[in-house]
Order: sequence, then C-alpha cells, then structure tokens
Amino acid sequence: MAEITACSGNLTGLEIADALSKRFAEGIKINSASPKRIFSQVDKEIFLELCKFLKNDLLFDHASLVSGVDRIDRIQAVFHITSYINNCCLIEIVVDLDHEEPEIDSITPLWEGANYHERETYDMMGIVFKGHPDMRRIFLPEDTRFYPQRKDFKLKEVP
Amino acid sequence: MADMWVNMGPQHPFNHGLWNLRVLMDGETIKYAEPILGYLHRGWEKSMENRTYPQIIPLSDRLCYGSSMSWSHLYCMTMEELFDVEVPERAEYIRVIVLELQRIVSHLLWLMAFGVDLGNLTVMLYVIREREMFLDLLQSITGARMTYNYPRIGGVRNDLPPDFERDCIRAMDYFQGKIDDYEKLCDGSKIFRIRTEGLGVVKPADAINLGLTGPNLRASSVDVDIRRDDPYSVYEEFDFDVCTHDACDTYARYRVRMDEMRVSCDIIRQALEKIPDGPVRVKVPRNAPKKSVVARVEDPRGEGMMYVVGDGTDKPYRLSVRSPVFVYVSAANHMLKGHKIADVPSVMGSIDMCLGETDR
Amino acid sequence: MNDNPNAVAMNSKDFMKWSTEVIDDVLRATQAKKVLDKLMLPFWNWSQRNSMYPLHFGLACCALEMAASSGPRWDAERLGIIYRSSPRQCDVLLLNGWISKKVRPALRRLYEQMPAPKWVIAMGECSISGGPWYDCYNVVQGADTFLPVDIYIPGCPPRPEALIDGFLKLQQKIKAEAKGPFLED
Amino acid sequence: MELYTFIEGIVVWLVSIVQYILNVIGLHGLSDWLGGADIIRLLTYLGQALIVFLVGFIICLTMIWQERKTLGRLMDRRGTRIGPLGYAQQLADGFKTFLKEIIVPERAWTSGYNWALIILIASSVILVGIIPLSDGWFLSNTPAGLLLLFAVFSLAPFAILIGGWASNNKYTLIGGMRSAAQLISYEVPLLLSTVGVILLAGSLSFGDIVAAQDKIWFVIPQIIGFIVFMIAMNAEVERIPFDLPEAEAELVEGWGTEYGGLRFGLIMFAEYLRGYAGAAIAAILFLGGWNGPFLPPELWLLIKVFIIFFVFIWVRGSFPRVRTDQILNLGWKWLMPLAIINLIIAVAFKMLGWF
Repeated sequence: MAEITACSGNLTGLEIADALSKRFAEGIKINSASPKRIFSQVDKEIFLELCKFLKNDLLFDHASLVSGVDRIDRIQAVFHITSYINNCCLIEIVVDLDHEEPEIDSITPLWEGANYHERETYDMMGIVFKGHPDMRRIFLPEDTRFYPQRKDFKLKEVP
Repeated sequence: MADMWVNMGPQHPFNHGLWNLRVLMDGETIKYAEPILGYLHRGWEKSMENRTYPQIIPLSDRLCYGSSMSWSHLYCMTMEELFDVEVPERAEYIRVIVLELQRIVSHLLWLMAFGVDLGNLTVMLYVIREREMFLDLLQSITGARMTYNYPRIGGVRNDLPPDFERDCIRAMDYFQGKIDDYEKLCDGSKIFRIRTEGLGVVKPADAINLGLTGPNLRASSVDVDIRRDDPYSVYEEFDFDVCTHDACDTYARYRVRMDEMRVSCDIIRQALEKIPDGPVRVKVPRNAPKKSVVARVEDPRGEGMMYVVGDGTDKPYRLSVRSPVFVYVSAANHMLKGHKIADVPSVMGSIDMCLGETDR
Repeated sequence: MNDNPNAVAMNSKDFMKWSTEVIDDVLRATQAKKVLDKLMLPFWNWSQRNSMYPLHFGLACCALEMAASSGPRWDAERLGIIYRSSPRQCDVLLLNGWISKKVRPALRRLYEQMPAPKWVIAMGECSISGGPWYDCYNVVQGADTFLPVDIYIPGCPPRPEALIDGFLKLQQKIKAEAKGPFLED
Repeated sequence: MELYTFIEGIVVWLVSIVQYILNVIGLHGLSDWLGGADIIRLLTYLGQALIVFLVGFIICLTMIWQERKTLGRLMDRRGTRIGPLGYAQQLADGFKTFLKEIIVPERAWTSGYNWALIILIASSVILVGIIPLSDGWFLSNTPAGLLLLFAVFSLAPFAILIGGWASNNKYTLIGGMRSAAQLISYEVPLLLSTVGVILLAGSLSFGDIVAAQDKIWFVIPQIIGFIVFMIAMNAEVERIPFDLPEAEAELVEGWGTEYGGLRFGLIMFAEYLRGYAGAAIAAILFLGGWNGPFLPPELWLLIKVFIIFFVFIWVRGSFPRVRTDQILNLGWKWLMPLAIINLIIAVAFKMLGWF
C-alpha cells in the first residue's frame, strides 16, 4: 500500500481560496476559484509568507511550474503549485515585478522541485530569485548577454 | 585515489539524449553529481511566439520525441481551454486510445534504453521488435512513425481506420504475453535484481519535495495519477488501477512501468468497447481571447503542463512548458550520491530521460 | 646526416628517416605505389564499404530511428553497420537531430577525434538545414556550416529504410572515391 | 600424424630442392650448411609456428563470426550478411582498420600506449602456440604446459593497466584499474578450480591430462570445479556479464577508449584469441580434450571449443552486466570457497583411489 495517497485531504479549491483571502486580506486577489483550480494575483511583499502558509497549513506539496511573462511594462512571475493531498488542487500565483530589475523571493527552500525552473526562468526571462542556492544560467552559456524570452529580444525575421 | 571530476557527456553511451553529468568521484564512488543541460536548447518557447496556433501542433510533437502524441495532445488540450471549445466525444475516445498506445510505446522505449544501460542488448532488441508493432498501429491511424501531428485543436485530424479495433485487440493480446517474456528476462535474472534493487532510493516525502512526478513518484510509494485525480479528456469514464510500488528504488521504477503497460492495454480495451459514433473535429476560431490558461496531463514520463497567454492575435503571447524530466534531472545528485559510477546508467536510466522536452 | 649515409654509423632516428626515404624513392621511381594501389584497390575498397562503424551518438528525434534501424525489423548489422561508442573506433559520424550552439564545439571535436577515412551523414531536416527551427536563436542552421557532410538523409525524422538507404549511398560514394592503401598519392 | 614430422617432411623436401640448385651453381659449402640438422629444425619450427598461428587466426575469425551470428539469432535478428553466410564481415572489419589513420592522443605516454598493446597481442598470440589441438598438433609440449599457459594468460591485466593509464583519459584509467582488480581476483579461483584436475590427472602436461580422461571426462567428478572454472574464465576473458573493464554504458569503451584504427582491430583480435584460449582450456581440462570417436582429434577439440564458446555467447545474450563490488564479492565469497570444496572432493577421490 502506498504511503501517501492523493486526494486524501478534505479541502477543496473553494475552501482554500476562502482561507487564503481570510489570511491575506490585502495582498491577494483571487481571480477565480473552482474545486481543482485557483487563479490568484499576489503582491510581491507577502509572496514568501503566502508560500509558507500554502506549504505548512494548506499542504501544498508540489511546485509544478515556475515561469515568467514579459508584459512590456512589467514582468510577471507565474507560479503553479499543487496540493496532492487536498483534492489535487492547482493554484496559480501571479506576481507583478519591476521591468528593469525583476527580483522575487525564491521558493526553492520550500519546494526543491522549483530549483531548475527558477534557474530556467532566470536564464530565459532575467528574473532574479533571492535566496536561490545556485542562481546561474542553465541552458545558455554564462556569458550570454540577452534574455531570450523578453519581448525586446526579437527572433530573426524569415519571410 | 584522489577526487576527480569526470564529464559523462555530451557524447556518452549512457545519456539517452544530449546532456552532461559532471561527477565528482572518490575512486569509483560518487561524491557529487552536477547535471549540465542546454545542449539541445533551441528556444522552443520563444520561437512558438512566432508561429500561429495550428502551426505549433507539429512542433509540439518534437518536444519529446519519445512520446510525441502526449505533447501535441497537451498542446491541443490547452488551446481548447483557451478557445473554450468542446471536443466531440468520439474524438476524446480516439485521443485516449492513441495516448495510451503512446504510453506503451514510450515505456517500451524506456525499457529499451534501460536494457542497454544495464548491458543487456537482448532486452533492447526484443523491445524494439514489439515497439514496431505499436508504431505500426499508430502509423495506421496517423501515417507517421514517431512525430504524428495528429491531434487538432477541437478534435483529431482523422477518424480511426477500418479494422483498427481488430488489429488493436490482436496486438494487445500478443503484447501481454510479451510483457511476461520481458519479466522473465529481467526479473528472473539474479544479476538484474542486484543491479537494480536498493539503488537511487527516493523516500516518498523527498520525492514529492524534489518534484518527481508520474511513474517515478508512484515508484516512491506515492499514490498520485493525474488521470484519476485531476481527470482530463474522458479518463473518468474508465476504471483503471494506479500502479505503485513501495521499494522507492530503481527496481520499483522498473516495476511500475511494466505494470503501467498492462494498465494501458486495459484502458485501450475499455475505450474500444465504449467508443461512440459521431464527428471527430469541430471548427475553432482563428484568434485567441485575451486570457491565460493552464492545463496538465499525465505524460508517460510524469506531469506535463502548459501555460498559455493569449493576446487576441493568432499567435500565442507566451507559451510555457513544464517538462517532467527537467525536474528529474535536478534530483540527480540526490539519487546518485554515494553510489558507484557503474550505477549511474542504472539509476539515471530508470527515470526515463528525454532531453528534447528538458532543454526545449 | 652525412653526405654518404652509412647505416652502421647512424643513430636510430636518422636510420629510420634514411631508410624511409630510400624506400619511398624506390617505390616512387618504380611506380610500385601506383601498381600496388591499382592491384589492391578493389579489396581495400570492399572492406571499407562493408564495415562502416557509426558513432553511437544520439542528438534528438532521429536517434530513435537510428535505434529502430538496428532492431530486428531492419537489422542494420547485416550491412556491417555496427555502433561503437568511442570516436577513435568509428568511421561515420551520424548527426541525427538539431545542433545547438552549445554542442557545436563538441561535435567538431568528435569529428577531429575520428581517424582519417571518415564520413559524416546528416540525418533529418534539423541537421541538414536547421529544419523547423529556422528562426531559433540557439540552433546551428545546418551541419555543413562546420563539418564536411557527405550524405544528406531528408525526413523529419527519416524512416529507418531511409537511413539504411543513406548508408548504401555512402557505400556508392566510397566506391566512387576509390582510395587505395597509399591514400595521399 | 604429428604436425612436426609433417612440416619436417615439407622442409626437407624444399631444402633438398634448394640444395640441388646450389650444387648446380657450385656453392657446395652453403648447400651442406643448409642441409644441417640445426637449420632443418629451425626452419621446421618456423613453419610450424606459421601454420599454428594461421590456424589460430582462422579459428579466431570463425569465433567472431559465430558470436555475431549466434548473438543475432538470440536477439531475433539475422546478424551480419557480408560475404558467404556473413563470414567476410570479420575480414572487412579487419582490413578496414589497416587503412585508418594512426592517432596517438597528444598528451598520452606514447611508449606506454604502444607497449601495452604489444604485450597484450604478444601474450595472446603465445597462448595460441601453447594450446595443443591434439597430441600431434602443438608448438611446444612442455611438461608444465598448463602452468606456462596460465602464466602467459595472467600477463594481460598488466598490459591493460598500463594501456589504460598511458592513454591519459579518465575512462581508460578507471577501466584499467577495474581490469586489474577483476583479473587478479579471478585468477585465484580459476587456478584453484584447475588444481583438482591436475591432482586427478597427476600431471601438468596437456597430453597427460587428456589421456587421463580416456574413460571418464573430468567434468563429472569435478562438476563444481567446472562451473567455477567457466564463471572465472568468463571473467578472465572479459565478456558480459563480467566485461567491466570495457563496460559500455558507463565507461564508453573502457580501457580501450583511446585506441583506434589498427590498434583497435588488434585489441578485438586479442580478445577473441583469449576467448579461444579460455574455451580450449575448458575443453582440455574438463571435456576430454581431443578424445572422441570417428572424427580426427583436432576436429573434436574444435567442436568442443565452439560449443563452450556458444555457452559464453548465450550467457552474454541473457544477462546484464554486474557491478565492480559485486563481481569481487562473487569472486572471493562464492567462487573461492566453491573451488576449495572442489579441491577437497578431488583429494577425496584421489585418496579413495578412484583415479
């Protein structure tokens, strides 16, 4: 018999969204919530605290994806975190960052699985994750000057 | 012997794909392992921003060449969520059939590589033989051997060929006997057991924390399957087991995959029984709405995920991919530390590497 | 060296040099090299044709077709295509997949490590011309930008039949080139 | 007919022709010198060496062919098909290597790199000279033939270690170290398992050992010894599952990674020569050597050799490779005690007077 079984917890996405908005009244904006999905927008200041709350109290145990989106005027860091125990619920956390110096707290100390995703996001988008153990480029060579995923980096035009 | 760094790659027979494992060794014991990626990096996500939505489907096949179908299906599924279209039921059933066929092919590919890693070429050649059979089946549906370009946004490209059900059932019957053969060749051999048991142990809590997913997570005694827990397509219609194993080692990962092939055969049989009639494709608009969606599937290798931002044009604003193997690579040090260098192929082979989706 | 070489009074290096030169002179003067080449050429050529060892090296998608081609259905070993892992022991560098800028120096080095009569096969669109990644910032647009490619096998990915056909084409090419045992003359 | 007398006849005939010509010219002194017993013996030995080596060469090629075809069939393929029944593949492989460029790695220790190979090839070729194909077909029939053979056999780890170290490559270094550890630790059970046979036969000479198996093959009283011998010999000739020094999955090509071209061809050849030697010793010690009805004795030995080699190939086709520590465990903890038990059995048989 398996030691850990998914969906053995009792919280659904709606309850989790409630708990989050109760705990972080100011900084979080829940865009939509369903039993399996929560979409939220979070302030940069409370982000790390929110992640700790997610991990310790709401049993979110798996960092699925860390990525970034270049919105021209700002850069968004996007985190997808799953709770296997609680209904396999997936929460999307979008954090707006400054375009010139995008910096955010790393979640690698909480979820080891985010390690390479954060390195990749740094490599591709230039978002610096504070507290990451090994913040280096992962795909491109160390001396690359550009961040390819940013919108100001244009691919060559082919007719 | 003093400590020394050994570069296992980029050209090394053990890395199926193209990556470099830098290993710090004390004699033959590994003290530290550092994966170096990026040898297959081609900027997939960036160049997709230059393509229209339908153009991306064949390219998403090339994400992971071991299981092309599941990636193009994931892409189409994400897009259906973005465009908010309903897929006809027959198309969903066909998708389940081809996905499970692809899962078998992918696991066979893994077993083939694993056989080479352990030094047993016979396993590899037997597995190639049966893999051809499934490739023929997929070829009869899609016309291609590896990169299928088959799912479409809002359905699938074409219906099943005539007599497909008969061929498929016949192949399943034949193949289930062959799985027993593989087990005789592998489990039955004492050397295979001592080469796999007790290696690369990842405890359940560690496994979740390290971000392992899919068969590797289930082999670490965690009962998770996105097909069951977060159902997509028509997977809630089927009754299937989620294979887990308690040993948490290389052997467990081998066992889980072997069992999953049987389960996949089972799902295909059910799908062939239940498949309804009807159309297989609907029309979708050309331009996407301004919103972002996320979808995830149970890829043969683990949790595949795509995050798409649409901006109202016919090209995606941002397309981000979660590749399961990318995360497994980061667990290399955890798995390899303290083992011998001879265990590197055995352990890294057991997690099913596919570098196309890792480097993107 | 002395004007009048005397084999007894020379040290070993000088002797080797002197004797090689003498033998070379004799061979050249008597046209023996050409005669030997002509006589033995079919045989050497046959052996080169029928024993092409490709490097066991997979880049991307086409590597799976490479594996399939050595499987029971196609069985490339029939034609003497046996995969070796060390570049020192190979004759054919099989490029199967896209070539990123990070792997290009490694590939060039692999090519340099192979001993002299060596051939390069570009398999699949990506290594022929960059293929679907025509606009990517990190993909080399074709293997022939940095390696002398002998055979191109188009396809994305080519089927195993096409790979074997490519090897047969390479056999024809080796036959046409027809280099004898004294390769440089 | 003995090989020596056969060759001697040919040599005497050839020498007499030359003598006749010399006499016609008038070089009577040279002609007499040529006809002397010493010269005849020398020429006979040279001719014999040539013949034995050629036969060994052909056997070796046949073994490579046998391995390719059998392995192909075990893996549900056809194997090589160049030439009649695929036999010419080995020739193509071999002669191709003559044309390859000779590369010595820039920072390798050149003399070590070259000498290691020479030692390996030489020791392997000497093996062919020592092994008799019958009581007439041999180069040297020393009373301690078996001892000499094992002494030459155990030279290889030395060469491999030096070659691995001299190549200046980490994989070759690890391969060389592995090879040394493995071959030295398997030497002991290998020799211990043969001691039983030597006791029963009461001699170290091949002829006596085979003659002692006239009534019953030693495989029956010495079954444990036979099993130990086969496993240890499989390890000694470095074949899967014990091919750690050239473990492809982890060490690229092991200690031979940096050897290319002709050197690589010679290494392959030496490996199969050692494989032939291993199979031949097993046949001589345990399977009655060249004893057998109807067919000539040489053929009988070869049949047995190929059967034993088939078992080696079969094992190669069915097992994965073991790990370094496991192989040493197996050698010291299992094969050693088994070999000693086998020795005790042999002593018991001898004391009971059954042999």
